[in-house]
Amino acid sequence: MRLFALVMALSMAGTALSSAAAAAPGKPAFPKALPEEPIPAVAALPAQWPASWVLIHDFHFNAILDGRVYVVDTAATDRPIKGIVRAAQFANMLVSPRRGEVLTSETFYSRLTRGERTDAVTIWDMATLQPKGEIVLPGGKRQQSVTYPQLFQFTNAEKWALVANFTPAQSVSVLDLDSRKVISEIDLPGCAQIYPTGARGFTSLCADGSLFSVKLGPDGQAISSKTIEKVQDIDNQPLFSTPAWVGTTAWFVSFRGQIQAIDFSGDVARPLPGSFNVGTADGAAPEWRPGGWQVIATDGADKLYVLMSPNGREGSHKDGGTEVWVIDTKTKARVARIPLRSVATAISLTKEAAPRLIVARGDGEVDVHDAATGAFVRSLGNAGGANPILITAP
Amino acid sequence: MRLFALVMALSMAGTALSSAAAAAPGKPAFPKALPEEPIPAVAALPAQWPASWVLIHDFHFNAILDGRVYVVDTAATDRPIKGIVRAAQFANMLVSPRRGEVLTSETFYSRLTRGERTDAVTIWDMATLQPKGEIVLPGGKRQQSVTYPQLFQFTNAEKWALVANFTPAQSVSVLDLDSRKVISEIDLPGCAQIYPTGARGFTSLCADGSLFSVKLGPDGQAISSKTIEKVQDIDNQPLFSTPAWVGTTAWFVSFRGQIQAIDFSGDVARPLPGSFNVGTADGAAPEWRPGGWQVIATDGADKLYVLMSPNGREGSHKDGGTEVWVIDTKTKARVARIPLRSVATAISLTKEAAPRLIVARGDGEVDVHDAATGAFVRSLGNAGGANPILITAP
Amino acid sequence: MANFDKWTERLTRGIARGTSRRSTLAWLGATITGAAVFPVLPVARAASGSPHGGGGGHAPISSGNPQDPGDQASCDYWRYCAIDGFLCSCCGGSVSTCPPGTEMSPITWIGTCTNPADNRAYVISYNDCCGVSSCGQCLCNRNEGDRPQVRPQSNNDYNWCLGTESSIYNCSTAVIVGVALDAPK
Amino acid sequence: MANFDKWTERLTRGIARGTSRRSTLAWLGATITGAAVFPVLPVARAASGSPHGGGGGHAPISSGNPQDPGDQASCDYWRYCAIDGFLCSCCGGSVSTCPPGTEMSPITWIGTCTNPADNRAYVISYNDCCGVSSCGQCLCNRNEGDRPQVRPQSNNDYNWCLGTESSIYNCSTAVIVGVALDAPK
Repeated sequence: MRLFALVMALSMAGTALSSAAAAAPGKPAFPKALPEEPIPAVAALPAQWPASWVLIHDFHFNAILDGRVYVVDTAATDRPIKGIVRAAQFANMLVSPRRGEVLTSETFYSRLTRGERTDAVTIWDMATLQPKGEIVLPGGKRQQSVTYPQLFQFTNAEKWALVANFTPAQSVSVLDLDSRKVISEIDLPGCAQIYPTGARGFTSLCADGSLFSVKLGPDGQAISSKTIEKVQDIDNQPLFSTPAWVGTTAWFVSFRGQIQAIDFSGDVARPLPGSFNVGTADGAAPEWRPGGWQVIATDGADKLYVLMSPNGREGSHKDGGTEVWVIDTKTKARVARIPLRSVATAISLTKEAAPRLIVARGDGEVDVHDAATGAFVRSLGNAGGANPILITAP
Repeated sequence: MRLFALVMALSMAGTALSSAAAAAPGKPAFPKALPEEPIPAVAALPAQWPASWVLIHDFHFNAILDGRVYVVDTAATDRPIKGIVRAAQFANMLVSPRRGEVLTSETFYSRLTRGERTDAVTIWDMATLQPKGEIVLPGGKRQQSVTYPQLFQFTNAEKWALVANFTPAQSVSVLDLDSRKVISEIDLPGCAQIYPTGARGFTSLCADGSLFSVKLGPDGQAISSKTIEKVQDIDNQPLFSTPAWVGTTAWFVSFRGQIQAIDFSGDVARPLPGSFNVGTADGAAPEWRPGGWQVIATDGADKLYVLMSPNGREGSHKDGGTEVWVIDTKTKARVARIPLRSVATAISLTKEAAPRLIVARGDGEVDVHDAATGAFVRSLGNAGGANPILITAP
Repeated sequence: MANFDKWTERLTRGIARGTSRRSTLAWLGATITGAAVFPVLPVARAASGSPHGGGGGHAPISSGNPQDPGDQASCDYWRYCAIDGFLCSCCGGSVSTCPPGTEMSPITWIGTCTNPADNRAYVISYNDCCGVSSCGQCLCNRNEGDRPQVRPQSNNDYNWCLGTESSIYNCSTAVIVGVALDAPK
Repeated sequence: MANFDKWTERLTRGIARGTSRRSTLAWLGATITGAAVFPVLPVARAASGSPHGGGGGHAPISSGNPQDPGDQASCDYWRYCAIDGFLCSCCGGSVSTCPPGTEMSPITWIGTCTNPADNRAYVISYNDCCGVSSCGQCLCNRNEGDRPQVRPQSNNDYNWCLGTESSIYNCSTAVIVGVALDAPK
């Protein structure tokens, strides 16, 4: 009865088909009609993404609980967006070509904005963007922040993931990604951010300007730790928390443009000597300073790229920048200034043979520049969503 | 230990307070500092909202799962937004000053976009906008559409609510709001939309152009029903599904401007004789037709307000309008044309003694006009969110 | 309640083929002018930042086939005559495939659009892609042949993420499922 | 894990009052110029449609008190010197109260802002309002005195919807909780 009624309703709307091969009064130029297309049909991605692809995190201010990560081909002249991965409620994202997985660390409520809270890491297949599984994080303590990369990191050769917690008590959860379990939790009072350190461990930045390195045992518990004093002056020369990574060396820049490298290859973090400044230039009021959310990038070799604001002063560190300065870490000299098309929030370089500089602008547009010459190559439109704030080159 | 560490961390940041009463080197004009303000502090609304208040539904295209309803004071010269009520995932909203409640009919997933589905009606207190309770709707069949008012309606003197289902099988669930239970479900093959009818019942529009009226018994089951044939010509002269209500009489307008009143006061819907057209005017190409999402409103007496597009043709019915035409239902004549400031999607009138015409524009801005003169009074900015598509005057 | 969800998987083509109400088709045909520039819902215009919706800095997407002309990232593309939503062409899919990570709805609404190259009227199925939140790119709304919700398969206001694991809407495709019997002149 | 959530309810005032690191305060004071027009994060500018964020057609909101001057719907208002988020003044609340339907977070970050009328440096607590999704109105981001996340209560990047029933963020207030000991010149 119900079935019949619906068929009736549909038929009343009167859509009629002939075979696609039937003669139609078309132009002679096209004797055959366009073929029927299959339903359902869902696109897939290559298991190994090309080096021109990046992940752009859309914080989505107007619906923070519905953040996303856009998979973007920066070489595309059309269709730059390859897919979208959910990144709900101040999420963090990790990608592992080795595992063939994208991981998101998220928070959910049973009634969208209220009800029961569930924190979970979801594991997405890089080829299908379908979920393969999840690891529920108990206790409702996952740190929620405007997204920083160093709140969710791998260690132990990408077999484990580390999740920052903040209630505001600070700790780090250790997740075994293969068994899909939380295996331990390391208390981290007074420290924040996670920098993978050594074969199995991490380092955090602490409130007094020190570093704190933790070595983990095979069960995920801390087996040793060490404080490295006076690495940064948080009052006057704080480091942006997000560095540019060259292997296990992280290149940090401070609010006032001081470059500091830290070697995380051993069990204990080791600040490298030879800190230097990105320098100055005319045309600023009062001065040039790094500004934005993701302000430093690298070509994987000797060049650093720093997003610079001409309105540098106290409080300008998130204002975004209008130029990218290219610094040679060998000579500690600025080798180029790249003018951007608009104020930008985040920069990154692709890992292509000839890297591209990817620029997420404050107005949401994403621009591609040639990293070697600085020349503008193309715009990707709003391929990073409403509020692109972080760019990850897998 | 943990406690100590956090206190230490906080103290290192160095925020110091004196009493607000302490002497400070302020200007002599202000010998005392501004007083401390209480924490926590949450605003409340009047239990009975002023007649200038409306509810504006933000469909939120860029995050449909995070739709909202804005409570808006259209008389406010500042602070037009009074609060926000969640309206998740193609939600519908009902308001009852008599009950002191706003009701939302929504859908949730346990992992935001995936996982277990829960459909539920949430009951919100009009004075606090806090949830008072919910009624879970089993079966995952709640109709999800771009929001129409007639998918969620009261009957039985606001003791019951009716929820449209679509899987695409069509039915109506009957909810007892006081016992917070689903008490029955009425199959409705081939029909859509819900118009409260008589003391306890409803009418729907059916695919062949007929109406179908259902009378409900005290247990929520159908005790009688009746088909009213040939009320509308859906091919050529379909009615917009959302009418303007004057008591139990609903004034519908068709895609081509034909006005049709239907009396829903008895157990069976009764189309009223005297259908007429809103008329024509110059300056259109090819012609003036109603256009938008909520295109007809009333002053509660003899005047209808119809949102008109100058680009009227097949397919223009959702394009929005640039003028509001005022029609006197007694004389069946157009008595005024109100030019709008921008293309609009939805119109409604407040229930004030001197009603205001509220206009939700395509660019998201909300304008207030004097309903009697048509004069622009004020803009409320984006007080209806990103995509205001429905305005409800409680 | 009868279990419709499984049954609906067979609807899209099955029902469409099994019916032949030529009068409606003729009416549809008469109102379609595939080569024209169509206005879109104001919200689509505003959201896209383009007077016709769908723009927003998107480079044109061509089929490469002269018999299937136009920009598949534009609301004006001929197949989109009754579309309502985000174009999958801009979201990681194409005009006829869903983006990775989504599931294509097996049931949907149907439009009849004229291909300006071969002048044939094609039946277009606007299958939604589901399980990922609003794509946010290339929002379009065109309503040639759209009718109120009493005619479900002629109405683009329904969330057609039905019969899918999740009803969360991501974007809409425009799939050729056949040529209309009574091709409009 | 120790149960911090209850304890944190006492933090906002308690900790702030119990400490007296004047050097930091002095540094804060030196950098505050309450009367200037502050730039905001580009996303705030873009989202608000105004060069300084927070505009978007919002009529000015005045306290009516000459000792508390400025537009509370504008990012430039003196109390907002370290705010990050939607202004509750535009969302159904006020500069110091949360909108109906939300819950005010008991713990938050602290800024020190100079009132241009009385030239005092006030300690401002930016309590978030929680349990309702992003308000979407008057997005502002100012960072005078903002420090990295290693200093939690000087960092506005955290979601401070902590210790509340829901951690969903709606908007931010700017509540006067005292006058700084070392008022800047």
